[in-house]
Parts: sequence; structure tokens; C-alpha cells
Amino acid sequence: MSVIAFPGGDRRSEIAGVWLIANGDGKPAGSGEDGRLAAVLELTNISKHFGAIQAVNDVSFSLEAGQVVGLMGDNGAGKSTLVKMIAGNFRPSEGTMRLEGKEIVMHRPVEARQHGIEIVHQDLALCNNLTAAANVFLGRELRRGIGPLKVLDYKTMYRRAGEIFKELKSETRPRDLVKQMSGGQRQAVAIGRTMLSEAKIVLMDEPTAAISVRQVAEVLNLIRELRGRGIAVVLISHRMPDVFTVADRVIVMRRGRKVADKSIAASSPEEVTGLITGAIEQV
Amino acid sequence: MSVIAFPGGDRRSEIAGVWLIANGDGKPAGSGEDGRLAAVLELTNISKHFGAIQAVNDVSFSLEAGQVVGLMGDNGAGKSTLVKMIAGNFRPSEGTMRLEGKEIVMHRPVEARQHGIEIVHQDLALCNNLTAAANVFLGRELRRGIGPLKVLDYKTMYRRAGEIFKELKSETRPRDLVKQMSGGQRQAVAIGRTMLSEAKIVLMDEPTAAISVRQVAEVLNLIRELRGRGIAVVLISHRMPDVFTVADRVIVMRRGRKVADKSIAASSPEEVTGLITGAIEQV
Amino acid sequence: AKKQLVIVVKGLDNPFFEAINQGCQKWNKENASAEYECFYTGPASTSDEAGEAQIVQDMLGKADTAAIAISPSNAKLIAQTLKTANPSVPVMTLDADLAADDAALRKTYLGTDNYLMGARIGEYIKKAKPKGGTICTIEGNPGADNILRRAQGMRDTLSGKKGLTALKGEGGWTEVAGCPVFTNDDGAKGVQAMTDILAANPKLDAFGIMGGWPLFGAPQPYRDLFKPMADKIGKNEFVVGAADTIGDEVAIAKEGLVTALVGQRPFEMGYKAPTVMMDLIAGKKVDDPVFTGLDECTKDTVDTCIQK
Amino acid sequence: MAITLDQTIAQKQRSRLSEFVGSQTFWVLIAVVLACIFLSFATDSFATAKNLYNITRNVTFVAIIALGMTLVIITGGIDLSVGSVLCLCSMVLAITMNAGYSIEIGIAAAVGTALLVGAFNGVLIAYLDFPPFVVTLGMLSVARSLAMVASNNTVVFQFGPDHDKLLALGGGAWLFGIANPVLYMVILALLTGFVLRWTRFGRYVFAIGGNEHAATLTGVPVRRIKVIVYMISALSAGIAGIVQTGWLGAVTTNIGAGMELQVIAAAVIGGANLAGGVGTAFGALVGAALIEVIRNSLGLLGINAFWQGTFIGGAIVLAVLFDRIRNLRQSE
Amino acid sequence: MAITLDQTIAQKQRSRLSEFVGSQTFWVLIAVVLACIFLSFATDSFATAKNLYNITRNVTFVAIIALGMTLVIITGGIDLSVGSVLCLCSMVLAITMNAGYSIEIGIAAAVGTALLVGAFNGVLIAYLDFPPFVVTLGMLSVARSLAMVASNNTVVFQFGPDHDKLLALGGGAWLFGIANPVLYMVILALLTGFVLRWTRFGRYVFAIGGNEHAATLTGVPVRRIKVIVYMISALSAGIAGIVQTGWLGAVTTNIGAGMELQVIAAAVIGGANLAGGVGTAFGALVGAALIEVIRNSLGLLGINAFWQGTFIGGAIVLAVLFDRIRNLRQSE
Ligand SMILES: Nc1ncnc2c1ncn2[C@@H]1O[C@H](COP(=O)(O)OP(=O)(O)OP(=O)(O)O)[C@@H](O)[C@H]1O
Ligand SMILES: Nc1ncnc2c1ncn2[C@@H]1O[C@H](COP(=O)(O)OP(=O)(O)OP(=O)(O)O)[C@@H](O)[C@H]1O
Ligand SMILES: [Mg+2]
Ligand SMILES: [Mg+2]
Repeated sequence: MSVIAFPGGDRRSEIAGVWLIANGDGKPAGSGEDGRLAAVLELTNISKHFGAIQAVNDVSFSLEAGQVVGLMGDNGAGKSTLVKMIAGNFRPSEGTMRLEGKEIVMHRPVEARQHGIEIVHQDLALCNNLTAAANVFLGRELRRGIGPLKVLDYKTMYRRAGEIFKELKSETRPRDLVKQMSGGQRQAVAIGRTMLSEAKIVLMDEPTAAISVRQVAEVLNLIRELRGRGIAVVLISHRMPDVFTVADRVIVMRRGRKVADKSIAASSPEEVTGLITGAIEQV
Repeated sequence: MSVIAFPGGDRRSEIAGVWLIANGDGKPAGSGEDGRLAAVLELTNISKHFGAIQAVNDVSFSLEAGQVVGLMGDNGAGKSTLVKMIAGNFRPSEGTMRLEGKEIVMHRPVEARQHGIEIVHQDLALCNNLTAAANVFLGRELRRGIGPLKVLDYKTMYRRAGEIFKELKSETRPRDLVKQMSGGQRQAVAIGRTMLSEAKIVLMDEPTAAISVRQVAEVLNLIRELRGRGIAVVLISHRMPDVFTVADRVIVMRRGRKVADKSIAASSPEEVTGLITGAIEQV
Repeated sequence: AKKQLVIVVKGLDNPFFEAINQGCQKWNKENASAEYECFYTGPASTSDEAGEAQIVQDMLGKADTAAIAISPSNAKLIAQTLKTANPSVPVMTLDADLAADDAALRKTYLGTDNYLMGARIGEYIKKAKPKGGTICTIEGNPGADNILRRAQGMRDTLSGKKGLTALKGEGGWTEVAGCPVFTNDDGAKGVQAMTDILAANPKLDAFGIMGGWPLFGAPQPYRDLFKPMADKIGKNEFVVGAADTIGDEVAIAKEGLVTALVGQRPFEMGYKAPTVMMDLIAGKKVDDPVFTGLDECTKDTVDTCIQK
Repeated sequence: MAITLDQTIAQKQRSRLSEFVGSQTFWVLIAVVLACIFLSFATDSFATAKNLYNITRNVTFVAIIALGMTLVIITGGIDLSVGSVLCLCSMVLAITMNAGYSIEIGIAAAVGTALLVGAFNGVLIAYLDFPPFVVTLGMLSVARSLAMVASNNTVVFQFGPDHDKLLALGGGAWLFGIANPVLYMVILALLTGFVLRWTRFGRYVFAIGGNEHAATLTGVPVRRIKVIVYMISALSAGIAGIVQTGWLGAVTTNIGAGMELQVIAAAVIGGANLAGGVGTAFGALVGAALIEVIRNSLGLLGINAFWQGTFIGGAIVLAVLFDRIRNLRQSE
Repeated sequence: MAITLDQTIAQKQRSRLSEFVGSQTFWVLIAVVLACIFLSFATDSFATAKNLYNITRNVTFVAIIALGMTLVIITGGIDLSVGSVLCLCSMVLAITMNAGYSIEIGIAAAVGTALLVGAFNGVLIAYLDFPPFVVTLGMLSVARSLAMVASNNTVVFQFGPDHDKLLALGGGAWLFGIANPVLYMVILALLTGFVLRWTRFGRYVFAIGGNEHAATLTGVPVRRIKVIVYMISALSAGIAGIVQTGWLGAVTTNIGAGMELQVIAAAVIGGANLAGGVGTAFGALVGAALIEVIRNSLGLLGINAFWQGTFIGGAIVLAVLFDRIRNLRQSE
């Protein structure tokens, strides 16, 4: 591996290279012509109940390419459940999802990924006994070989994972076990997953909880970069400043329902707080 | 149990009542005369290593009654290790601790509690299979009975836990299993523990990570109330606004060392960020 | 070190084999100055058949081994082991034998005639109830060949026919549903099963116990079960024929709670085996098989029935 | 809102009764009762005083050990050595009494042995962080081997001067014609139930099973409690061994062989969760009862001995099936 | 700082060799080697071709099953049914061949039985969320019972027209005088090692053991993999059964009794962690070898047979002790 320091200016092309290899398609997708934003994903009347618990109740909204949407709400408001449905972890009890105008039904997380939907889970979903690289590629391991006899391609996976961590400016060694890693490094591994392929939508479920200010800034920078590439980002966070720093739009949920959906410019932290707590009923 | 709504104005005396029962001593301790703050706890050259890892390195500071100290630092900086030593979970490898001028050595968490030191752990340290009340009283169950034959006093524990949750304004039922509780409720249970006895020092390890704005506000209010009672509070947090809202002083750690210790008024979020990341070496 | 005359038993967890060990040790004591010593071993559990084969191999591989006497729990397996090991030292069987077509693999068999033992139990039962009736057979470990042979001996005697696997009225005898019962060499289980069988078949006429576990392993529950029936047993209205004379069994016979015991002489086996092995080493002619005798006890003969 | 904070806090989510009805123990109890009713009609011999006496007595040995095992399982551990410990303690008792000592000394020696073995297991598990499975698997092998060494592998059936006292202890029926072992079982079950529900120790046992790390952080003496729990488990095996010796009137070196799996099955059927944190004393009895009723009924119904394993194995799986179905329904 | 991000990222924390030296498997291997060296000097009979032939062959049956068990243990499960499955498969093979079918059909029937049993275990565990301990405990009882039913509890020792082929398969030594079972064991171990390290399936097995929830969320087909793992475990028991039948030349209904604990002990001694996520194929072999060397040496050294259990139990505990000591030193 190269031991030369990685020059910052090169980074963009380098990571694009990674994607090129992964997808065989270097063209950033989804960003509309000359700034007009196209609806990438549209949810219509989505509900989800677990037995008697109505976790998500009749929620509709649309995501547009290159837009960062902050998703806020009290604990148990249904935020995680909502994004898990988008990521193919749960199937909605009711309602439809449309991706670029086409209705989609997903049975497994893999299908969501094939549609270009990536997610960073709230608890990071890491296997402590595997290396950072293995975690990044979990569920879509690279393999080489001929015909049906394919073996894991360790070398390429280590290399790509290294490139991704470099892009994230994280001191994370692909060959180290996740068990021994710091909170920030774990975060980098989880976020690294979303960068394996050219995503259209990246869902982030509290990526900034319990990480230090330094890493928070890095995550927010990363979100900006994703937006710059025309990717739609959903950012779940309890941290008001994060959402107001980076998001274009904020959606507030309360007890499974959507109670607000407005642009950041037209809102304020006070209003959002009121919406979350229920002091303001709905806007 | 009373089903009459609990009038806000009464709350203070009510909770004092709880403490009275628990301690047999209603007098708030630690607050010096006419506002002069006395040093409750003094750490001198405290270090802790785990095998080769130097988690805390030669840290000295003092806590004063009625003062809220924000403790900040990168992931792995040693914050949790430091407060765990104060709480009796670990013993320092080197250095001394003085409580109200007297040197103390603690072997077990119980001893720290006997000294009036309470802690809310980072991962909340809850047993999912027990009720909220059982978790609040874990490690210091109330018992009744005569001589050596003592049985758990369920009734009193339920009642007191209920009173504590009321004080915290949390809709938490003492008889419910923690397993089924929301993030906010779990937080209330963990914080409730610190209110069982008249504490001199309350250590809070990221009490506001992953809880919603509403609960954050409640936790911050609670911290203010503790300060009002003359209790010294250490608040570990990665959330700059929290620390700058509620703390009187901020201590920053980097790689196990203390790199700053100054009053909030004399500092700024930018400076603290710089200290955390290492952009500013030391102040 | 002395040359060793090795005895490999089915398993150490059975007191029967301990009696063999006692015999072996007695021989050692009496022949302290001999050029050979008797060495007793076996797997920890009787059910560990492969373990026994492995021990046989180990012993055959040992330079000290001068001769070996094996009590095979899985006869075919031991035969196979002997075939592949092709031992240079004399091999004999003890207590249990190899199958007839493998007989050439060992020089002789020393031990009980298990078929005869079962047949004797059958004769006692038949004598007590000449007209026949219903019976339940209590067996041990499902794979144990010697027990199966005893059961065959008893069935053949009762029915007067050869080779029936279950009695359905032949010779007047019928085995009830749920029988035979396998106790897996567990006394408590054996008695519990007998209790259930008696409860389900109040008119049962006889038990044929092919291994003494319920009596010597759980003497007290056995007494509790049959004390109320002591009269009937005394009058031959109910018959219990049982194997072995181990532990408390003889006392039970004395109390009249069993019609007859037919016991083996494990001590004699252990005591005689070294001598037989020395004869084999010396190349002397040895009978095949060498049967050790049977001790037969009824209520009236308990004081004299055990050969000392 | 009309509901005040006070009301919410005072609210009980579920009554104790509804909680019990929802539990696996309840469903297994129902199964036991149904099986008994069925057998009473299907056979003449089930509902007789004698058969019931036998069934209740047969249940006890597994049930008594299952009580101790339940504690271990609640802490998230497992104890594979109980069958061998039963054998070792029976043998120590038998040899001591056989050597002419009184029954008190014999029992003291057996109990002492049990506590020693339990303490050994517990210390390795709690203080040296050994996996419970490994330690107790080793002990399974060691304890039986020691019993062989101690007895020289003979059958012991003479218990010295107090022979009759020992037999009365295990084989008698001192109260209302209920077999003594049943009395011991009931007393021990009540004691275990009491300890689990009403003492600080019991609370700590559950806490350790729920979240050992949390228990440590809050100052629960986790290691000490764990050692005690393994000592109790070994003790329960020792007590079962003493009672069983009195009942059987003889000790061989293979008593209790394979019992560990039966005991664990009883505890798990009765609702103890091998992941820790869940279990009751009553469940241990119910689980043991189900296994015994099945065993008994196979005999009474005259079912081919070869099939018995299938029925018992099937019952183990079925008992947990109730619980699974309920869980599946709840979560979807 | 002088160290660039590139350098940090490219850095390997520990080489594969130093990792191996730090592992429990390594220490157990050392123990095995030391024991062998000691025995070579202490006894004349250990280092003979014949004894080594026997030892290596004896190791195989436990080792082959331990390979499958290691997979199960890595996913965080356990399979108590292997001993009974071995018995059932041996019996199916024996009966089929005894009825006059060819060896191919016999093996196919045995393998089919194993896969069926494994699939049953796996489906209950993976799809109905049964605790593995309970399901396989039930199957332990059921499979042996079925073997009794199938064979009517007789000893089968005539294997029809292909009798000799079967005996050669299990008892022969086709290559350099190495016993055939040893060859199978080595091939299966290499295969298992390859699968664990080089295939996606192996990666998923580790992922499930590390964090099942995370594996599910990232789209690993957790349930399918678990079913396959239990099928492999049963299959390994079936293969061991076939080979053992060929070696033994006879099948009774109690072969493989109690084997499950030996197999688990071998896997754990070899470094598999019952909490899941850790284990190697090589470790399974080393663990099985240690147990066999101890067993063999006790016989060769003429140690009283009653003490054998103590030595074997002690070895199980000691093997894990190495690992514990290393961990304790590291953490304090
Ligand atoms: N798998 C599940 N089974 C049953 N109930 C569930 C499940 N997942 C979530 N719930 C319930 O659905 C509701 C919504 O939970 P969700 O995790 O979506 O909240 P959230 O908004 O992400 O909260 P937080 O901010 O604490 O992460 C809660 O009441 C939760 O208990
Ligand atoms: N029990 C332990 N054994 C070994 N190392 C430990 C232990 N506890 C903490 N450490 C190490 O000590 C260092 C400091 O950890 P600590 O948990 O105190 O950090 P922190 O400042 O609380 O970080 P965070 O913000 O992520 O909670 C880390 O490198 C950590 O890996
Ligand atoms: Mg969430
Ligand atoms: Mg921390």
C-alpha cells in the first residue's frame, strides 16, 4: 500500500474511482438538471404497527435529490421505524413507496441497496468480532474467482475500505477488529458502508449521538458532501444545532404521525422544539 | 396511592421528604455559608492504566459545592474512566482523592455512595428484566423486618420511586419492566438513582445522548435544581450547547490528560472545540 | 516392570466389574512374587463402546502386555478391533463372548453361560406358574448382548420354542404392552418402570429381570413395591425371577421378595482369568469355553447359595 | 389531558394474575393438568393413590435439583455437573455412614462436599471468568471419577448404625401419607420462591442475569453472588443425593448419570430462560412434573419402550412451542 | 505528526503469526506436543507406529463432529443432538445395507437422514426462535429413540453385498498407512477452514455470532445461514457415523451416547467461544487431539482407571485456564 500522505485535493476523484469500480458507473445519479430538484422517493400514507403498537401512522412525504432532510421527534416517535421501512428492514403495514416514480416493494435490505438506498443504523449494527473492512462490506462481500467457485477478495476489500476511511479522514485501520475501536472509529465504519456504491438516498439514524464534537463536524461535512453529489439524505438527530446547520428541510414526528414538514429557513429551533414536545400541535 | 394531580409548587418539599426518610437528615449538605463555595472533592495526580493503555494521565482538579462542571473530550479521552474512579468503580493506579479535606480510598461503588457520590452511567446500567423501581433501588434495596430476617420492602420502594419520577416529571411507572421503556423513561430511571439519598456529588456520564430535546431540557433543569441544593455536578457531554447552558466551569481532556479547566464565562465553544480536537494545545 | 495380564471390562461404572477387579487383586496378592501382574481397566461408562475398543488397542500396543482378557460390550466391534490389531499376545474373552463366527479371534471364553442363566430364570418362573400367564421382561442397556442372550434363554424356556423375540401366548406366556423395559443400568428407573407396569397391569403374573439393577441399585423402593405382594410371591401367585446376587439382593431373597435369583460369579472370573491367561502364554491347552458357575438362590437357600 | 402524572405513575401495567396467565409456566401447568385428566379417564391405574404417591415422589429428585439449577440459569449460567455431584454426595454419605458414623455426620460430610464442589465451580466462573459450561463440564467428569475412587466402585447398601434412620428419611411418609421427598421438595421450593421474590439476594440474582455489567456498576457483589449460586446448585444436587440414597437404600457409581440434561430440561420447560434473567421456583416443579407425567403415562399406556424417547423429546420441544407461538403473535 | 493518515490506515495491528501465538488454540497445541514428547520418553509404547496409528484414528470421530459443532458454536448456538444423530445415521446406513442395498444408497440414506434432522433443528431455531439448547436436547432424545425403533434394538453387523466395501471405507488405510478416517478428517478440516476463511458463507457465520441483530439489519440471510449451519452439524455427525460404522463393523443403539459433551469440550478446548463469534477448524482438531492423548496416556501410564475422569475433567478446565490467565493479565 502507498505510504505517501494523501493530498486533500485528490480526494474527490479518488473516491469517485472507488465508486466506479463498485458500480461500473461513474455518473452521479439523481441530481436534476440545473438545480431543479427531482423527487427521488415518495412515501404515501405509510403506516407500521407492531401488534397493538402503532409505531408509524399515515406518514407521507417526498425526498428530493441533493436535499438534506432532518427528521426529528421524541423518543419512540417512530423515526427509526420509518427509516427502517425505507431501508427494507421492515415492510410497511400500509401505504406505498415510489422510487423515481416507480412503486417499489422491498422484502430485504439487499433490495433497498440495489435501489440505491443506504442506511446507517442507530446502534451502528457492527459485528465486534470482525475487522473494520469486513463490517464495511458485510452483506455485500467482494469475491473473486471463476464460475461458482468464488472466494472472498480480502485484498480488494482492505484496499477499498482504506480508501473510504481516507475519504472520511478517519484514522481507522481496515484490518483491525471493530471490538477495539473508539466511538468515532465505529461511526466511520458504519458510515463507510453507505459509500460502497453510488447511493441515491442515504438514511442516517442518529449518526452524531455520543460522538465528540470533532467527529460531529466530520459527519456534518460528509453530509454536505453527499448533498453536493446530488444524494438525498435523511438525518435523524436529537441535536437541534446539527439539523439546523446542515439540513434543508425538517420533518417532525410525534407519536407516529408527521406533525410538520417545512424548510429550515421557514422554521426555528423554538418552533421545532414546540412541535416535538407537543406544545405546538401541528403546522 | 393518591390520584390527585400533583401540584407543582409542592414538589420541592415532597422530594425533601423523600430524602428525609432515606437519610434521616433533611438538611442540605455541602453548600457553604452565604455563597462561598467549599471544595467538596479534590483529585490530585490521578492516573489510571489498563495494561498498556493509559486511560487517565495525571489529572488534578477540585469540585466545589453547588458548581456544575462540564467534562468534555474526544471519544476515548478518558472521561468515563475518570468519573468511574470517583464513583468507586475503578481504583486509580496513582494519585489521591480527598472528600471534604479527608483522603478517601474506595473499593466498591457502595462506599462512594456512602460518601455521598452518585453516578449516572453512560450506558445507563439498567437491568431490562427488572421493574423501574427495582432498578432505581438496585444495590441499596429497602428492606423491612426484624433482626436478620429482612425482606424486600416492595411497597415503600414503589412509593418512593413514584415520588422520584414525579419530581423528574417523567411518565414512568415504577412497576413496569425497564425492557418496555422508551429512551427518556430509561434515562429517568437512571437519574432517579442519584436522588435516593442526599448526595454531595452527582456524576453524569452523557445523560443527554440519544434523548430527545424535550428530555434534554428536563435533564438540564434537573441539573440546575441539583446545583440549587448545593450539590456538585459533573456533566460529561459531547453536546456543546448543553455544557454552555448549564455548566459553571468546563474541563477538557485529551488523550487522558487534562488540557483545560476554566470558567464558562471565560471560554467559548470555539475554544473548547479547539481544545478537544487538539487544534489548541493547552490553556 | 512386571509383565501384565490385562483385563479390559465394559465399563467402570458397574459394580459387577468391580467384583472382577477384586478377584484380579486377590490373585495379585497371592502371587506377589510372580513374573506377571493382573491389570484391570476399562472405559468410564458401560455405554462407551468405542471407548472400550480404543482401550483394547492401547493395551495391545503396550510392550508390557503379556496377555489380554476382554469383556466386550459390543462384540462385533471388539472382533473388528482384534482383526485389525492382529495381536501377537494371547487374547481371551471374559464375562461376555464374541459372536460364534468370530470365535477364532480369541483363545477361549471364561465366564457365565448367559443363555443358560436366562434359561434357569425361566425355569424358576415356569416351575412357579406351570400354566403360564402374563410377564414383563426387564432388560438393561439396549445394546448389551449378554442381557439379550439371557432374555432369549428365558423366552426359549418359557415357550419351549427357539428364537422368539416376544412371547404372544407361546407356552402359555404373554409379554404385556410396554415390555420389555430397558433400564439403562439405572436402578431407580428400573423400579419406577416396574411400578408403572404393575399399575397398568394389575393382573400381571411375573417379572423376568435380566440384570439385577432394580434390586441392588434400588433395594428400598424394590422392597416397598413387593412387600405388599410378599404373600403372593410366597404362594407362587406372583413370580419374580432375577439375575445377579450383588449387594442387597440376597437379603431381598431372604425376605421372600423375589422367587429366585440366578447369579454369576464375577469374583471367580477375575480370580481365574490370570491363571487362564498364563496357561495361554505357556501354550498349554485350555478348554473353550471355561464356564464359571451360577449361584442360584431362593428364599430357602439364601444362607448357602453363594459360592465363597 | 385528563390523566394526571400521578395516575400514570400509580398505574400497574398488568396484574400479577394476568402476568402469570401469560407465562410459559402457566401453559405447561395446563398441559400437565390436561394430561392428568386424560390419563385418569384413559387408564384405571393413573388416578390411584398409589400411582399418585409414586409420581409425586419420582418427580422430587429432578425437581429439587431444578430449583438450584433455576437460580444458576437466572444468572445466565449453567451447571452440567449436578448429576455427578449427586453421585459424589450420595457416595460420601454412604461411605461415611458405612464406616460407622452417625447420620448427622454423614449428612454433614455430604453437604460439605457439595458446598466445596459448588464453591470450586463458582470461584472459577466468578473470579476467573471461566465459561460456566466448561467448568461444570469438567466437574461432571471429575466428580463422578472421585465417587469411583472414594467407593472403589462398589455398591454400598449398609449404612451403619443409623441405617434405618436414613431409609426412613428418604423412603418414609411422615405427614398425611405424603412421601417424605415430596415434603422436602415443597419446603425447598417455597424457600427458593421466597428467596427469589423477597430477599435482596434474589433480587441480585435476577439483576446479574438481566445485565451483569450494570449490576457490577451499581455495586451488586456480582462475584460473591455467583459463587453462592453455584454453591446452592451443588447443594441442591447434594440434598437430592441424600434423599435419593435414603429412598434407594443403595448407592452405585452411576446414579445421576445424564441427570443434568433432564434437570435443565425441567427448568427450561418451566420457563427459565437460558439467556438469563427469567425463571421461577414454581416453574422448576412444573417442568419436572411434566417430564415425569409423560414418563409415567408411557408406562401406563403400554407404549413401546423404543418410542419413549421420541415422546419425551417431543414434549421438551412442545413445551417451549407454546411460549414461542405467543411471542410470535405478539411481535407481529 | 510524522505519521500520515495513509500509513495509519495501511498499518496492520498484529501479524497473523503473532495472533496465532496469542490464541488458546496455540497453547493447547503446545500442551498436546509437550504431552506427546513426555509420553515418548516415559513409555516405550507411545511412540510406536501402531499406537500413533490408533491415536490418530481415535481422534477422528470426535474431531469430525467438532468441526460441525464449531460452526454452530461460532453462530452462538449449541447442538446437543450430535451423539444421537450419529447413532441414527449409523443405524439407517446399517439397516439399508443390511436390506441388500448398495453402499451408495446406504450412504445417501444416512446423509439424507442427517440433513433432515439438521434442517428440523435449524428451522425451529432460526425461524421459530427456539433456544438451540432446548431443540437439540429434544432431538437428542428423539433421534436415539428413532434409531431403536428403526433397528428394533438389534445389533446390525451384516451389511449386505457391499459389506466389505464399507469395512474398507472405515477400517482401511489407503494412503501411506494412514487410517482412512484420518484422511477424511483432514479433508473435512481443510474444507471447513476454507469455508470459514474464504467464503461469504463463512463470513456470515462469524457475523451472526458477533452480532446477530447487526447481521440481520445489514441484510445477511441470518435464518437461512443458521439452518444450514445446523444441517452441517448434523451432517458431520452423520459422516462420523458412517465412518465409524465402517470401522466398528457393527452398530448398536447406544453408540455415540454422551458424545455431545465430548465434542463440545473438544471445540471449546480448541478455542471456540460458546458466546459466539470465535472458533477455528484447526482448533476443533487440536481440542479433540488433547482429549485423546490424555485418554491414551492414562492407559499407557497404567493410571488407575477410576482417576481417568479426574484427569480428563481437569484437562478441560486447564485448557481454558491458559486463555483466562492471558486475558486477566491483559486487562489488569
Ligand atoms: N421490532 C419492534 N417490535 C415492537 N415494537 C417496536 C419495534 N421497533 C420499535 N417498536 C416500537 O415502536 C415505537 C417507535 O419506535 P422507534 O424506534 O421508531 O422510535 P424512535 O423515534 O426511533 O425513538 P428514538 O429516538 O428513541 O430512537 C416505540 O414505541 C417502540 O417501542
Ligand atoms: N475496562 C477497560 N479495560 C481496558 N481499557 C479500557 C477500559 N475502559 C476504558 N478503556 C480504555 O480507556 C480509554 C478511555 O476510555 P473512556 O471510556 O474513559 O473514554 P471516554 O472519554 O469516556 O469516551 P466516550 O466519549 O467514547 O465515552 C479508551 O482507550 C478505552 O478503550
Ligand atoms: Mg430511533
Ligand atoms: Mg465515556
